[in-house]
Amino acid sequence: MNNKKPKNVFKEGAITSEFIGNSIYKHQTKTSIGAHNIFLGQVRADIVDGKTVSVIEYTAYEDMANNKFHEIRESAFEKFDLTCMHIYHSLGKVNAGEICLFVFVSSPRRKIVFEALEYIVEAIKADVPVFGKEIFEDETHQWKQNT
Amino acid sequence: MNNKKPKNVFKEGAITSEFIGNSIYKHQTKTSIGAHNIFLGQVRADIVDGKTVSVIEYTAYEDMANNKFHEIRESAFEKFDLTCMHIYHSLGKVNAGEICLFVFVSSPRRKIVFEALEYIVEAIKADVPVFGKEIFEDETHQWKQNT
Amino acid sequence: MNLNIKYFGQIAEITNQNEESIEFSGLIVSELLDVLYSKYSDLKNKDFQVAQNQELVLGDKEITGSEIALLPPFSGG
Amino acid sequence: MNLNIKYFGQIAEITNQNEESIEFSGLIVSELLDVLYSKYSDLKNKDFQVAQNQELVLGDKEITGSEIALLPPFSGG
Repeated sequence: MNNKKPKNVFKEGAITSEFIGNSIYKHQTKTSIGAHNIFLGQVRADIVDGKTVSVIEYTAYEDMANNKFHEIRESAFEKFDLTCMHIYHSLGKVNAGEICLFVFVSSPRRKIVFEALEYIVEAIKADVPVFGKEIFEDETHQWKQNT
Repeated sequence: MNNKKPKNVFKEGAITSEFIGNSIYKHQTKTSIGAHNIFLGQVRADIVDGKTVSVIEYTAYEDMANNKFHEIRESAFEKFDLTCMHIYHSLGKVNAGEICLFVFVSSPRRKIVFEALEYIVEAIKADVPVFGKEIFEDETHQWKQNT
Repeated sequence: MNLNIKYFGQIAEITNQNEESIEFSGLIVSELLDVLYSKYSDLKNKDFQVAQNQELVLGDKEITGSEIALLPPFSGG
Repeated sequence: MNLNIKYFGQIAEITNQNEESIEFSGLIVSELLDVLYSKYSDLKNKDFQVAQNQELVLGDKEITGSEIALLPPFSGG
Protein backbone atom coordinates (compact mmCIF):
# COMPACT_ATOMS: atom_id res chain seq x y z
CA MET A 1 0.00 0.00 0.00
CA ASN A 2 1.22 3.45 -0.91
CA ASN A 3 0.93 5.61 2.20
CA LYS A 4 1.33 8.73 0.17
CA LYS A 5 -1.94 8.30 -1.68
CA PRO A 6 -4.65 10.39 -0.01
CA LYS A 7 -7.48 8.36 1.45
CA ASN A 8 -11.06 9.29 0.77
CA VAL A 9 -12.23 11.14 3.87
CA PHE A 10 -15.78 11.62 2.63
CA LYS A 11 -18.80 9.56 3.56
CA GLU A 12 -22.20 9.89 1.93
CA GLY A 13 -24.71 11.29 4.43
CA ALA A 14 -24.50 11.53 8.21
CA ILE A 15 -21.85 9.82 10.35
CA THR A 16 -23.68 7.52 12.75
CA SER A 17 -23.05 7.02 16.46
CA GLU A 18 -22.64 3.28 15.74
CA PHE A 19 -19.80 4.06 13.33
CA ILE A 20 -18.11 6.23 15.97
CA GLY A 21 -18.61 3.62 18.71
CA ASN A 22 -17.19 0.95 16.45
CA SER A 23 -14.20 3.11 15.61
CA ILE A 24 -13.51 3.54 19.35
CA TYR A 25 -13.86 -0.23 19.82
CA LYS A 26 -11.22 -0.95 17.17
CA HIS A 27 -8.65 1.02 19.18
CA GLN A 28 -8.88 -1.23 22.22
CA THR A 29 -6.23 -3.56 20.80
CA LYS A 30 -3.74 -0.66 20.69
CA THR A 31 -2.50 -0.83 24.24
CA SER A 32 0.15 1.89 23.93
CA ILE A 33 -2.68 4.43 23.72
CA GLY A 34 -3.50 6.27 26.95
CA ALA A 35 -5.72 9.07 25.65
CA HIS A 36 -8.21 9.57 22.84
CA ASN A 37 -9.75 12.89 21.87
CA ILE A 38 -12.71 13.05 19.54
CA PHE A 39 -14.29 16.06 17.86
CA LEU A 40 -17.78 15.76 16.40
CA GLY A 41 -19.41 18.45 14.29
CA GLN A 42 -23.20 18.29 14.53
CA VAL A 43 -25.67 20.14 12.29
CA ARG A 44 -27.41 22.91 14.25
CA ALA A 45 -31.05 23.81 13.66
CA ASP A 46 -30.14 27.49 13.52
CA ILE A 47 -32.99 29.98 13.24
CA VAL A 48 -32.41 32.75 10.67
CA ASP A 49 -35.13 35.37 10.13
CA GLY A 50 -37.68 33.06 11.67
CA LYS A 51 -36.74 30.05 9.51
CA THR A 52 -35.11 26.93 10.92
CA VAL A 53 -32.25 25.02 9.26
CA SER A 54 -33.41 21.43 8.78
CA VAL A 55 -30.58 20.01 6.62
CA ILE A 56 -27.08 20.90 5.50
CA GLU A 57 -26.15 19.60 2.06
CA TYR A 58 -22.40 19.30 1.70
CA THR A 59 -20.49 19.43 -1.57
CA ALA A 60 -16.73 19.52 -1.99
CA TYR A 61 -13.97 19.92 -4.51
CA GLU A 62 -13.27 16.31 -3.64
CA ASP A 63 -9.80 15.76 -5.13
CA MET A 64 -8.40 18.95 -3.68
CA ALA A 65 -10.20 18.33 -0.38
CA ASN A 66 -8.76 14.83 0.00
CA ASN A 67 -5.30 16.23 -0.80
CA LYS A 68 -5.77 18.91 1.87
CA PHE A 69 -6.98 16.34 4.41
CA HIS A 70 -3.87 14.33 3.57
CA GLU A 71 -1.59 17.36 4.08
CA ILE A 72 -3.26 18.12 7.41
CA ARG A 73 -2.80 14.50 8.43
CA GLU A 74 0.90 14.44 7.50
CA SER A 75 1.55 17.72 9.22
CA ALA A 76 -0.25 16.61 12.41
CA PHE A 77 1.83 13.41 12.57
CA GLU A 78 4.96 15.50 12.15
CA LYS A 79 4.02 18.00 14.87
CA PHE A 80 2.51 15.64 17.46
CA ASP A 81 3.39 12.21 18.85
CA LEU A 82 0.15 10.58 17.69
CA THR A 83 -0.52 6.85 17.59
CA CYS A 84 -3.59 7.13 15.33
CA MET A 85 -5.61 9.74 13.55
CA HIS A 86 -8.88 9.43 11.65
CA ILE A 87 -10.97 12.02 9.84
CA TYR A 88 -14.40 11.54 8.27
CA HIS A 89 -16.54 14.26 6.68
CA SER A 90 -20.04 13.94 5.28
CA LEU A 91 -21.05 14.71 1.71
CA GLY A 92 -24.66 15.19 0.66
CA LYS A 93 -27.51 15.75 3.07
CA VAL A 94 -27.13 15.70 6.85
CA ASN A 95 -30.15 16.48 9.03
CA ALA A 96 -30.10 18.84 12.01
CA GLY A 97 -28.87 16.84 15.02
CA GLU A 98 -26.80 14.47 12.88
CA ILE A 99 -23.02 14.37 12.74
CA CYS A 100 -21.10 15.69 9.72
CA LEU A 101 -17.48 15.69 10.95
CA PHE A 102 -15.64 13.08 13.03
CA VAL A 103 -12.00 13.67 13.97
CA PHE A 104 -10.33 11.09 16.21
CA VAL A 105 -6.77 11.31 17.59
CA SER A 106 -4.99 8.95 19.96
CA SER A 107 -1.66 9.13 21.77
CA PRO A 108 0.11 7.66 24.76
CA ARG A 109 -0.45 10.95 26.65
CA ARG A 110 -3.32 13.36 27.04
CA LYS A 111 -1.65 16.73 26.55
CA ILE A 112 -0.76 15.77 23.00
CA VAL A 113 -4.27 14.80 21.96
CA PHE A 114 -5.74 18.13 23.10
CA GLU A 115 -3.25 20.15 21.08
CA ALA A 116 -3.42 17.88 18.06
CA LEU A 117 -7.19 17.72 17.83
CA GLU A 118 -7.66 21.48 17.94
CA TYR A 119 -4.91 21.96 15.35
CA ILE A 120 -6.54 19.46 13.00
CA VAL A 121 -10.10 20.76 13.36
CA GLU A 122 -9.01 24.38 12.80
CA ALA A 123 -7.00 23.34 9.73
CA ILE A 124 -9.99 21.47 8.30
CA LYS A 125 -12.23 24.49 8.76
CA ALA A 126 -9.67 26.84 7.18
CA ASP A 127 -8.09 24.85 4.37
CA VAL A 128 -10.45 22.21 3.01
CA PRO A 129 -12.78 23.14 0.13
CA VAL A 130 -16.09 21.87 1.50
CA PHE A 131 -19.29 23.86 1.06
CA GLY A 132 -22.38 23.64 3.25
CA LYS A 133 -25.79 24.63 1.92
CA GLU A 134 -28.13 25.26 4.85
CA ILE A 135 -31.61 24.25 3.75
CA PHE A 136 -34.56 25.64 5.72
CA GLU A 137 -37.82 23.86 6.44
CA ASP A 138 -39.49 25.79 3.59
CA GLU A 139 -36.85 24.52 1.08
CA THR A 140 -35.16 27.92 0.72
CA HIS A 141 -31.45 27.96 1.56
CA GLN A 142 -28.41 29.99 2.49
CA TRP A 143 -24.71 29.13 2.32
CA LYS A 144 -23.00 28.24 5.55
CA GLN A 145 -20.16 30.51 6.69
CA ASN A 146 -17.60 29.22 9.15
CA THR A 147 -16.78 31.56 12.00
CA MET B 1 -34.88 16.57 41.19
CA ASN B 2 -32.35 18.41 43.28
CA ASN B 3 -29.65 19.63 40.88
CA LYS B 4 -27.31 20.33 43.75
CA LYS B 5 -26.99 16.70 44.75
CA PRO B 6 -23.82 15.20 43.23
CA LYS B 7 -24.52 12.42 40.74
CA ASN B 8 -22.58 9.19 40.97
CA VAL B 9 -19.88 9.46 38.30
CA PHE B 10 -18.49 5.99 38.92
CA LYS B 11 -19.21 2.88 36.88
CA GLU B 12 -18.10 -0.61 37.88
CA GLY B 13 -15.48 -1.87 35.41
CA ALA B 14 -14.58 -0.59 31.94
CA ILE B 15 -16.63 1.95 29.98
CA THR B 16 -17.68 0.25 26.76
CA SER B 17 -17.62 1.69 23.24
CA GLU B 18 -21.36 0.85 22.99
CA PHE B 19 -22.06 3.03 26.01
CA ILE B 20 -20.11 5.89 24.44
CA GLY B 21 -21.82 5.44 21.05
CA ASN B 22 -25.20 5.40 22.74
CA SER B 23 -24.36 8.53 24.69
CA ILE B 24 -23.48 10.29 21.41
CA TYR B 25 -26.75 9.05 19.88
CA LYS B 26 -28.81 10.56 22.70
CA HIS B 27 -27.47 14.02 21.85
CA GLN B 28 -28.88 14.00 18.32
CA THR B 29 -32.18 15.42 19.55
CA LYS B 30 -30.38 18.49 20.93
CA THR B 31 -30.25 20.55 17.75
CA SER B 32 -28.69 23.65 19.30
CA ILE B 33 -25.43 21.71 19.63
CA GLY B 34 -22.83 22.32 16.91
CA ALA B 35 -19.76 20.71 18.45
CA HIS B 36 -19.01 17.80 20.75
CA ASN B 37 -15.62 17.05 22.26
CA ILE B 38 -14.92 13.74 23.93
CA PHE B 39 -11.95 12.66 26.03
CA LEU B 40 -11.34 8.98 26.66
CA GLY B 41 -8.72 7.66 29.03
CA GLN B 42 -7.55 4.17 28.05
CA VAL B 43 -5.46 1.82 30.19
CA ARG B 44 -1.95 1.50 28.75
CA ALA B 45 -0.01 -1.77 28.84
CA ASP B 46 3.05 0.08 30.12
CA ILE B 47 6.24 -1.92 30.53
CA VAL B 48 8.11 -1.31 33.83
CA ASP B 49 11.32 -3.23 34.51
CA GLY B 50 10.32 -5.82 31.93
CA LYS B 51 6.83 -6.37 33.36
CA THR B 52 3.68 -5.37 31.49
CA VAL B 53 0.66 -3.72 33.09
CA SER B 54 -2.36 -5.89 32.35
CA VAL B 55 -5.04 -4.28 34.55
CA ILE B 56 -5.60 -1.10 36.53
CA GLU B 57 -7.78 -1.52 39.60
CA TYR B 58 -9.39 1.77 40.59
CA THR B 59 -10.54 2.69 44.07
CA ALA B 60 -11.79 6.07 45.22
CA TYR B 61 -12.85 8.05 48.24
CA GLU B 62 -16.25 7.93 46.61
CA ASP B 63 -18.19 10.57 48.51
CA MET B 64 -15.43 13.13 48.27
CA ALA B 65 -14.78 12.20 44.63
CA ASN B 66 -18.42 12.65 43.63
CA ASN B 67 -18.44 16.00 45.42
CA LYS B 68 -15.30 17.04 43.54
CA PHE B 69 -16.75 15.89 40.20
CA HIS B 70 -19.80 17.97 41.04
CA GLU B 71 -17.69 21.04 41.83
CA ILE B 72 -15.79 20.62 38.57
CA ARG B 73 -19.08 20.32 36.71
CA GLU B 74 -20.55 23.46 38.29
CA SER B 75 -17.39 25.43 37.69
CA ALA B 76 -17.21 24.31 34.02
CA PHE B 77 -20.82 25.37 33.40
CA GLU B 78 -20.03 28.74 34.97
CA LYS B 79 -16.89 29.30 32.89
CA PHE B 80 -18.03 27.94 29.52
CA ASP B 81 -21.23 28.16 27.46
CA LEU B 82 -21.88 24.43 27.50
CA THR B 83 -25.12 22.74 26.46
CA CYS B 84 -24.26 19.39 28.09
CA MET B 85 -21.52 17.77 30.08
CA HIS B 86 -21.08 14.16 31.16
CA ILE B 87 -18.34 12.46 33.16
CA TYR B 88 -17.93 8.75 33.84
CA HIS B 89 -15.02 7.11 35.67
CA SER B 90 -14.41 3.41 36.23
CA LEU B 91 -14.08 1.74 39.61
CA GLY B 92 -12.63 -1.74 40.02
CA LYS B 93 -10.68 -3.58 37.35
CA VAL B 94 -10.12 -2.22 33.85
CA ASN B 95 -7.97 -4.21 31.42
CA ALA B 96 -5.23 -2.71 29.25
CA GLY B 97 -6.90 -1.32 26.12
CA GLU B 98 -10.18 -0.64 27.89
CA ILE B 99 -11.58 2.78 28.72
CA CYS B 100 -11.60 4.10 32.29
CA LEU B 101 -12.56 7.77 31.83
CA PHE B 102 -15.17 9.29 29.51
CA VAL B 103 -15.68 13.07 29.49
CA PHE B 104 -18.17 14.49 27.00
CA VAL B 105 -18.90 18.20 26.47
CA SER B 106 -21.22 19.82 23.93
CA SER B 107 -21.80 23.42 22.93
CA PRO B 108 -23.20 25.45 20.05
CA ARG B 109 -19.62 26.38 19.03
CA ARG B 110 -16.37 24.49 18.75
CA LYS B 111 -13.88 26.85 20.43
CA ILE B 112 -15.75 26.45 23.70
CA VAL B 113 -15.66 22.66 23.74
CA PHE B 114 -11.88 22.54 23.27
CA GLU B 115 -11.26 24.86 26.20
CA ALA B 116 -13.87 23.28 28.42
CA LEU B 117 -12.79 19.68 27.85
CA GLU B 118 -9.15 20.34 28.67
CA TYR B 119 -10.14 22.31 31.78
CA ILE B 120 -12.35 19.48 33.02
CA VAL B 121 -9.87 16.66 32.35
CA GLU B 122 -7.02 18.51 34.05
CA ALA B 123 -9.25 19.26 37.05
CA ILE B 124 -10.25 15.59 37.32
CA LYS B 125 -6.62 14.49 37.28
CA ALA B 126 -5.62 17.08 39.90
CA ASP B 127 -8.54 17.25 42.31
CA VAL B 128 -10.43 13.96 42.44
CA PRO B 129 -9.36 11.29 44.98
CA VAL B 130 -9.17 8.26 42.68
CA PHE B 131 -6.33 5.74 43.01
CA GLY B 132 -5.08 3.40 40.30
CA LYS B 133 -3.31 0.17 41.17
CA GLU B 134 -1.35 -1.03 38.12
CA ILE B 135 -1.34 -4.81 38.21
CA PHE B 136 1.30 -6.61 36.17
CA GLU B 137 0.89 -9.92 34.37
CA ASP B 138 2.70 -11.68 37.26
CA GLU B 139 0.16 -10.27 39.80
CA THR B 140 2.64 -7.86 41.36
CA HIS B 141 1.61 -4.21 41.32
CA GLN B 142 2.64 -0.58 41.57
CA TRP B 143 0.58 2.54 42.23
CA LYS B 144 -0.18 4.73 39.24
CA GLN B 145 1.18 8.28 39.32
CA ASN B 146 -0.41 10.96 37.17
CA THR B 147 2.04 13.17 35.29
CA MET C 1 -5.69 27.52 -24.77
CA ASN C 2 -8.69 25.52 -23.69
CA LEU C 3 -9.35 25.61 -19.93
CA ASN C 4 -11.55 23.41 -17.84
CA ILE C 5 -13.14 25.45 -15.06
CA LYS C 6 -15.01 24.04 -12.06
CA TYR C 7 -17.57 25.93 -9.99
CA PHE C 8 -18.70 25.15 -6.45
CA GLY C 9 -21.38 26.20 -3.98
CA GLN C 10 -22.91 29.61 -4.49
CA ILE C 11 -20.52 30.22 -7.42
CA ALA C 12 -22.08 27.29 -9.28
CA GLU C 13 -25.49 28.85 -8.58
CA ILE C 14 -24.39 31.92 -10.54
CA THR C 15 -22.77 30.06 -13.43
CA ASN C 16 -25.64 27.58 -13.40
CA GLN C 17 -23.22 24.73 -14.09
CA ASN C 18 -20.56 22.81 -12.18
CA GLU C 19 -17.93 22.92 -14.88
CA GLU C 20 -17.26 24.22 -18.38
CA SER C 21 -14.56 24.60 -21.01
CA ILE C 22 -13.44 28.11 -21.87
CA GLU C 23 -11.12 29.22 -24.66
CA PHE C 24 -8.60 31.58 -23.04
CA SER C 25 -5.94 33.69 -24.77
CA GLY C 26 -4.52 35.58 -21.77
CA LEU C 27 -1.63 34.77 -19.44
CA ILE C 28 -2.62 35.23 -15.82
CA VAL C 29 -5.44 34.50 -13.39
CA SER C 30 -6.77 38.07 -13.26
CA GLU C 31 -7.22 38.05 -17.06
CA LEU C 32 -9.22 34.84 -16.78
CA LEU C 33 -11.36 36.45 -14.09
CA ASP C 34 -12.10 39.37 -16.44
CA VAL C 35 -13.37 36.87 -18.99
CA LEU C 36 -15.57 35.22 -16.36
CA TYR C 37 -16.84 38.55 -14.96
CA SER C 38 -17.99 39.61 -18.42
CA LYS C 39 -19.76 36.28 -18.86
CA TYR C 40 -21.26 36.18 -15.31
CA SER C 41 -21.58 39.71 -14.00
CA ASP C 42 -22.97 38.54 -10.63
CA LEU C 43 -19.61 36.94 -9.87
CA LYS C 44 -18.21 40.42 -9.15
CA ASN C 45 -20.20 40.65 -5.91
CA LYS C 46 -19.12 37.24 -4.70
CA ASP C 47 -16.35 36.24 -2.37
CA PHE C 48 -14.29 33.40 -3.85
CA GLN C 49 -10.76 32.06 -4.29
CA VAL C 50 -9.16 30.52 -7.37
CA ALA C 51 -7.39 27.17 -7.33
CA GLN C 52 -5.12 25.95 -10.12
CA ASN C 53 -3.95 22.40 -10.01
CA GLN C 54 -5.70 22.17 -6.62
CA GLU C 55 -3.64 24.93 -5.04
CA LEU C 56 -4.95 28.41 -4.24
CA VAL C 57 -3.44 31.09 -6.52
CA LEU C 58 -3.51 34.89 -6.65
CA GLY C 59 -4.44 37.14 -9.58
CA ASP C 60 -0.89 37.51 -10.92
CA LYS C 61 -0.33 33.74 -11.19
CA GLU C 62 0.38 32.42 -14.67
CA ILE C 63 -2.29 30.14 -16.10
CA THR C 64 -0.64 26.83 -16.96
CA GLY C 65 -3.59 25.08 -18.49
CA SER C 66 -4.29 22.80 -15.52
CA GLU C 67 -7.65 22.48 -13.89
CA ILE C 68 -9.02 25.77 -12.54
CA ALA C 69 -11.66 26.00 -9.82
CA LEU C 70 -13.62 28.91 -8.35
CA LEU C 71 -14.13 28.25 -4.65
CA PRO C 72 -16.52 30.18 -2.39
CA PRO C 73 -15.70 30.46 1.34
CA PHE C 74 -15.02 27.04 2.86
CA SER C 75 -17.60 25.85 5.34
CA GLY C 76 -16.72 22.30 6.23
CA GLY C 77 -17.40 20.71 9.58
CA MET D 1 -12.57 12.44 71.04
CA ASN D 2 -13.20 9.37 68.89
CA LEU D 3 -12.16 9.81 65.25
CA ASN D 4 -13.04 7.70 62.25
CA ILE D 5 -10.09 7.56 59.87
CA LYS D 6 -10.17 6.24 56.30
CA TYR D 7 -7.17 4.96 54.37
CA PHE D 8 -6.81 4.64 50.60
CA GLY D 9 -4.48 3.10 48.02
CA GLN D 10 -0.90 2.54 49.12
CA ILE D 11 -1.72 4.12 52.51
CA ALA D 12 -4.26 1.35 53.17
CA GLU D 13 -1.54 -1.17 52.29
CA ILE D 14 0.55 0.18 55.19
CA THR D 15 -2.28 0.40 57.71
CA ASN D 16 -3.61 -2.93 56.50
CA GLN D 17 -7.19 -1.69 56.83
CA ASN D 18 -9.46 0.74 55.03
CA GLU D 19 -10.76 2.47 58.12
CA GLU D 20 -10.49 2.54 61.87
CA SER D 21 -11.56 4.42 65.00
CA ILE D 22 -8.87 6.20 66.99
CA GLU D 23 -9.15 7.90 70.36
CA PHE D 24 -7.53 11.33 69.96
CA SER D 25 -6.81 13.91 72.64
CA GLY D 26 -4.96 16.54 70.60
CA LEU D 27 -6.20 19.62 68.76
CA ILE D 28 -4.74 19.81 65.26
CA VAL D 29 -3.99 17.64 62.23
CA SER D 30 -0.23 17.44 62.83
CA GLU D 31 -0.85 16.01 66.30
CA LEU D 32 -3.08 13.35 64.79
CA LEU D 33 -0.35 12.55 62.29
CA ASP D 34 2.12 12.06 65.16
CA VAL D 35 -0.26 9.48 66.62
CA LEU D 36 -0.53 7.70 63.28
CA TYR D 37 3.24 7.83 62.61
CA SER D 38 3.92 6.16 65.94
CA LYS D 39 1.36 3.46 65.10
CA TYR D 40 2.46 2.99 61.46
CA SER D 41 6.09 4.04 61.10
CA ASP D 42 6.12 3.32 57.35
CA LEU D 43 3.69 6.19 56.85
CA LYS D 44 6.57 8.62 57.38
CA ASN D 45 8.08 7.74 54.01
CA LYS D 46 4.82 8.09 52.12
CA ASP D 47 3.42 10.99 50.18
CA PHE D 48 -0.17 11.71 51.21
CA GLN D 49 -2.67 14.46 51.95
CA VAL D 50 -5.23 14.69 54.73
CA ALA D 51 -8.91 15.40 54.14
CA GLN D 52 -11.33 16.40 56.88
CA ASN D 53 -15.00 16.52 56.05
CA GLN D 54 -13.94 15.76 52.44
CA GLU D 55 -11.78 18.86 52.10
CA LEU D 56 -7.98 18.83 52.03
CA VAL D 57 -6.46 20.33 55.17
CA LEU D 58 -2.97 21.33 56.34
CA GLY D 59 -1.16 20.31 59.52
CA ASP D 60 -2.26 23.34 61.55
CA LYS D 61 -5.97 22.72 60.92
CA GLU D 62 -8.12 22.07 63.96
CA ILE D 63 -9.61 18.61 64.21
CA THR D 64 -13.39 18.98 64.42
CA GLY D 65 -14.28 15.34 64.83
CA SER D 66 -15.58 14.86 61.29
CA GLU D 67 -14.43 12.08 59.01
CA ILE D 68 -10.69 12.12 58.38
CA ALA D 69 -9.04 10.48 55.33
CA LEU D 70 -5.43 9.85 54.36
CA LEU D 71 -5.13 10.20 50.58
CA PRO D 72 -2.10 9.14 48.54
CA PRO D 73 -1.41 10.98 45.23
CA PHE D 74 -4.50 11.05 43.03
CA SER D 75 -4.25 8.99 39.85
CA GLY D 76 -7.64 9.06 38.19
CA GLY D 77 -8.20 8.87 34.45
